[in-house]
Amino acid sequence: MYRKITGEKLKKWLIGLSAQAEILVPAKMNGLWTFRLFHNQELPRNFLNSRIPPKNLFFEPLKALLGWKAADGSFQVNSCPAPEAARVIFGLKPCDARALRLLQPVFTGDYPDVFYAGNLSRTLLLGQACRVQCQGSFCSEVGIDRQDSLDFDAFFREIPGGYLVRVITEKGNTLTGEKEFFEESSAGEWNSAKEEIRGKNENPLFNLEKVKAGARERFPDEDFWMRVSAKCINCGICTYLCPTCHCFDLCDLQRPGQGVRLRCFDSCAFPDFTKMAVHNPREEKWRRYRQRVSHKFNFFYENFQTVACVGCGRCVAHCPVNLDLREVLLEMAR
Amino acid sequence: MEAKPETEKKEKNWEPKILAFLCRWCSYAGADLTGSSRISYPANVRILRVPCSGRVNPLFILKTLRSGMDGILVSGCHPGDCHYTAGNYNARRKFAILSRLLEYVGIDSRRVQFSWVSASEGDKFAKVVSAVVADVKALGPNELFQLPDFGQMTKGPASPDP
Amino acid sequence: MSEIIPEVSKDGLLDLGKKLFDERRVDYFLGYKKGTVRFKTTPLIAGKGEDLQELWVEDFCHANLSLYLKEIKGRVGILAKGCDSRSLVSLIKEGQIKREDLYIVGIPCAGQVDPGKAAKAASCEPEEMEEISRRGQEFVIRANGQEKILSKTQVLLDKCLCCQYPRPVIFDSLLKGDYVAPVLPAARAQDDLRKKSVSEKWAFWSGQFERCIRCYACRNTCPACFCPRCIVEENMPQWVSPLPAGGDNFVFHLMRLMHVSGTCISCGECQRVCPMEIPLMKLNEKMTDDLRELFDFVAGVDLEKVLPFRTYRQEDPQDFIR
Amino acid sequence: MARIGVFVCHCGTNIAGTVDVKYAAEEMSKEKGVIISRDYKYMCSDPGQNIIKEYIRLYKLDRVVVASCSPLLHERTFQNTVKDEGMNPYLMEMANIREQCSWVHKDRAEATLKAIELIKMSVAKARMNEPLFPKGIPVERKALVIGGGISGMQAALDIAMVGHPVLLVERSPSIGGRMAQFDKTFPTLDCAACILTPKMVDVRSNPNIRILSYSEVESVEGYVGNFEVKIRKKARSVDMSKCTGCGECMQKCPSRVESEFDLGLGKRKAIYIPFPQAVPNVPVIDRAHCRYYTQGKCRVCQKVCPAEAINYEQEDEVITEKVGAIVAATGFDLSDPNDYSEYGGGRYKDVINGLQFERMINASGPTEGHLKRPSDGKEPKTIVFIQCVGSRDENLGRPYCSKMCCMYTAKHAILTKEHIPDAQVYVFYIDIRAAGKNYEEFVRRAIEQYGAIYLRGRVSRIFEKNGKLIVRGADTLLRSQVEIEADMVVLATALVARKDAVKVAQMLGIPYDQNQFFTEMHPKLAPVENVTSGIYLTGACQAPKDIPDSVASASGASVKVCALFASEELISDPMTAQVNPALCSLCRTCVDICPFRAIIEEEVKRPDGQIQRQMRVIDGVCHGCGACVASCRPGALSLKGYTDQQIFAEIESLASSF
Repeated sequence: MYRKITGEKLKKWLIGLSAQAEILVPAKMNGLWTFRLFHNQELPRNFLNSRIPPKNLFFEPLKALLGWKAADGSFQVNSCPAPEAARVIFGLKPCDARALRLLQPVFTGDYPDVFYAGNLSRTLLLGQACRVQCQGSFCSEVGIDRQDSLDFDAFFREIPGGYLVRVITEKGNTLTGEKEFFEESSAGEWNSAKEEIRGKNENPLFNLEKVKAGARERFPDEDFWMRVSAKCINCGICTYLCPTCHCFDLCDLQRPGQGVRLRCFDSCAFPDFTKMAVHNPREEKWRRYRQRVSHKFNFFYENFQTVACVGCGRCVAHCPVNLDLREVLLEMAR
Repeated sequence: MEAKPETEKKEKNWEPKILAFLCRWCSYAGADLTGSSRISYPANVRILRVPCSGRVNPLFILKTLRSGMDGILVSGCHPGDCHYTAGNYNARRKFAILSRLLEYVGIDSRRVQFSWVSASEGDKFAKVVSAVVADVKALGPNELFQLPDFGQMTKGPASPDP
Repeated sequence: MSEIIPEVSKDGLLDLGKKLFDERRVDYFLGYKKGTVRFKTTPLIAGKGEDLQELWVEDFCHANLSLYLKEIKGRVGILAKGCDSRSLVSLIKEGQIKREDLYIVGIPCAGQVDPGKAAKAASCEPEEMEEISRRGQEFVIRANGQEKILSKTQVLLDKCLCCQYPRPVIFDSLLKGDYVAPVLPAARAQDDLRKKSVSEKWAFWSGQFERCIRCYACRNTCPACFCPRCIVEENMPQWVSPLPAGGDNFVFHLMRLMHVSGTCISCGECQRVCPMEIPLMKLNEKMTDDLRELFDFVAGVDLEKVLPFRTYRQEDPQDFIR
Repeated sequence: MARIGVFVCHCGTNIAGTVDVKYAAEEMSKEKGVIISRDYKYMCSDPGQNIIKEYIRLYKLDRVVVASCSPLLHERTFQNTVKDEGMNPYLMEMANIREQCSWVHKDRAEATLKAIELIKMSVAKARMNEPLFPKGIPVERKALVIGGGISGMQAALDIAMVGHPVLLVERSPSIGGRMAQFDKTFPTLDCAACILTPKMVDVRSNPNIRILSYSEVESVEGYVGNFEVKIRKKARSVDMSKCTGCGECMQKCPSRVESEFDLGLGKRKAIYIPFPQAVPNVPVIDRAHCRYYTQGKCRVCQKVCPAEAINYEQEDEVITEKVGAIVAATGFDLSDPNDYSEYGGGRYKDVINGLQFERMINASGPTEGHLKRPSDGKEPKTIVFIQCVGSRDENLGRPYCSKMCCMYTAKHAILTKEHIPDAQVYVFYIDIRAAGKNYEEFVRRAIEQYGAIYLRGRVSRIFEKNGKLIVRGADTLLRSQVEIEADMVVLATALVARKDAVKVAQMLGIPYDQNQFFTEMHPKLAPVENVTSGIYLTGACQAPKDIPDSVASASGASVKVCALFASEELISDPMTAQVNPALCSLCRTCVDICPFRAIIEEEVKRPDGQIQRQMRVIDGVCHGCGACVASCRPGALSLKGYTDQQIFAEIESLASSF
């Protein structure tokens, strides 16, 4: 089902929705794009993507899981409630939405995470098509269509004066069904509005199937991993900017009689990530780098039949030493 | 249900919490002399004995601030009097830089103070403590490094727009 | 006696590097090669002469290669801009490397381009910039098919605007070129924050540190951070909690600053790599100015002068002490 | 889990009057790890200590916290208490709730709250305490004395008398030092040689003293009790074992050289002993001036030597010795009179310095005790002495008083009059500093009995006129200009540190002041000790000192050496720093920061056979100040008894309560 809406009406629609839900839209804060509370402002055109992936709105960098109290001999644990309040995020990109879907089986599998599940179910995901290839990105190579996606409730494509909307879920349908704002549109109109991505790669950089095969084959090749990881500086930028990385640490804060258990992000790039009592299986840098790449293209695929990379390019664009994952993948695919 | 937010408690009869790192040869002995001379000073200060002001890692000060202390005093021997000859000189350099950095990031320098108090300056110790307590009282609680409010943390998701 | 400078031309650089390997003077050579994204180079870590083919010295040689000397042991040939050479001096003084193990090739630097800053000045997204090129004393930015003329102050990294050491302070040979600072030191922008009130400073920094994601890139990219294991990650005892929360981030950054104090030469890498674009250099610059003012110390310019926290003077300032 | 006992003392009403001790003890019993908490009237009394002991037994306590008075008062007491029960004394912590609580606060509630928190801090710390054990480090009971002047000799004699071997290293060919150059000594006017020579003989004949003359210390490694010193024995060109000291060689040597000992006023031969009473009485060939060495022929001395002791091929020899203690007695130099161009700056031969005057008036000196003008050999009738030349002069950067000049100038005035009764002596002075036993009386004698004219003021200029020296100055008491026609002028030049004092100081790890004099550990309470353990100071290397002061400090330093040598092992305080090599970055900040040179870098063999460099703190040398620990960025250093964990525990205990 396809609809369309003018820019002016979209704004009004969102203002209307903010009475029932928290609305998050792309906005610049301290010079960086991020998703922030909607303050009835103009929505940005040509928005590329946020620096920090919207994953952080679902799987928070710092989250209290439970609190406990011990007073006068009694002991009481208070679990933190799963989030419920309705929320709308507008302007999500196909890569990040795919990432949210990829993480679903991780957080809703054998050990369900009520917070992730709650955040996902309470949020209306409104996507926005890309028009420019992001720096360092390789989304099409990992199977993402920058102009179309089914990972949202509704997907918006910029056209002069407004947006075309592809309605995907029932929830999306209900909300965009208000005639006051949306007009009906058609598949034809949708398809004809498809445009060329500016700055896109002329040819695919690599073949994903070959990468997957390469990831398995290259795993024991220590020289390869040493070579490709030589310039890595062990920082956590790639993992903390990654829309699919989801390693975390638990930490208790205590005061007499009370305490709280917190979850915070952790990174497999850090030497201490696997430190145990007497041994650290990933003491060397190359092992850690191998772990990160293998997890995305080998282990995750084994477990969930999809690679855990959406090609957003954040790790490539922001690596302090330009250690380019694309080059590594390309070499693995050979 | 939950305890009242800490700020509410603080508004009434709030008393600053101050930790003093005293070198055992001069300032700690000076503080003892304050006692044996029966000179009184405000009870807000808790004393931590160190062998020398040079033992006080500037990071202790950060750690103490983060632990929620409202004020800090570090006191050692007067220049030239260090039992170990140079501990106070070494410390002085570090504190000079830390003090300026703290000021630059917005932590009033009155919150973290330094003094030289000799073993014979019982009266000076009392005066220094009184002055530090008065300064910190004027500044108010160390909201800057508040421990997280556990109650608030466990309630629900934080707003993305603080 | 006039100084004889062993100069090397750009074409000769490759030969020099190969010669160093051939004569077994170095085990590694650290240089730059073309980056895979626009306006970037990437470090080249060569272990043999053949690896040097891609050696590339143009604009965008941002990285301070001395950071790799934490890991790479042995004799190393290294390209160094003026600022990088000061890091080498610092590292020698900190006992991390030996002068005789280094072969330093100084490279001219007319200031490094900060693409993010240029994009902001040209009011476009970094992705939209197609070209940044020098034209005389100015820069031409081509973005979205349009050209814009920007001044050096709008395009170069802030640290380059106050560069006082365009020529390496130590080197074994110099790449031919002009060793002049891009802008006169007087052009250095004053940090207005210093004049503000304590509460305004707090408001500024708590806003900045709130955003820190504790990726530790600032620390890991810093040549002055060379401990085998950082106390930030120590948990027995725990100096600071790993939680990316405001107060802890504050403590982390101040700890980092105290630890690099005296070694930090303001190479600006911490700020350049920060994915959250926290203006960390404001802190380093403040500390650098304080060290100069209080102890007459400038890091990385003098192999002899004792590091500031390893010595003292009886007459050191103490007006802050009661 | 620790089993902690808390004992809260009332101290009569001293504590209990302000602090609710019962409540405090009750509160403490709720703390983690506290097995028993109780109060008592006087914890330090025998019954009080017995309670602690009994409870340790009864409750199997492994930590004790005593909340009472200041640990500066009773820490030792309670350490011994727990030690009696077999507990390591360092597992006992005190909380100071008297001096720092009950005595300084009046409000009972406030004081009680504070007391509780102070005790909580101590409990938190005690939980982290670990047993500490004093360590013994072996002591090589042999001393090195550097400098064979009066101070060094006295130190060597005193140490040797106790029975310890001493190496006495002297740079010049003979021991004796400055005092050997003097004629008479103030204020008794007994002859320097008469009292010095017997001492030199004592040194020579003492079986425990080995004199290494014409030798210099090249390097010092190691630490207290275990120094390894390298000493260069310069080639004497004379075989010491063969030479009989007959002096034949010196008689026949054809080369005449200006004598250093006589400060250029006399001559010596190229093969020489500096002065007749030299010890050892073995000559040295001055190779710079010997004809054999400079021109390749001569060999006169070799020909005449009946003992065949001349050995032109002799080479410098470097010996290595292990010693347990080192006494620095390196003495002083005189300032350069050329500092003052207005006094001729060395141009006028008849302007000499005090030491030259000493040589001149000395019966065995170059003029055989006759005062003669160096320019024409005539007897001077008018002599002007100028004090404070180069001392107390801010312009020269030498603000200090040289201390001896007032006294030796008075002595010179007296000696002048004794030698030339009709001479007239003038003394220009700023102040007379004669604060010593019989010193003031001595100066009065020079003025009153010997008629020396003391003029208070400074000499502005000396110039030559008709073969006389015109001394122009001010008499500030008369407020008038004075001009004296003098035959000779004697400048009391400043005593300064040895030219190579800094080099020696760095070698030995001795701090030095802005005048490059060596700095003692404490100017009052440790005047002969040095921050580097095992190294002691004596004599004028510390500051200008006269003979009695030098001898006294030498004996002081010797007692310190003997105290160190009293047992074969030095028992060290266990509260020292230690290194965790796994965390160390080898940046060597600690080495620079340690005032005691207690941290050394060494190579150790790892289990895999690889050699690894690592830092080590030497227990006996570390004083436990913790400056290195606070400077160690990766936290590789920790100070036993004051670890970061312990301090954090105290801080955190407050954070969680207060």
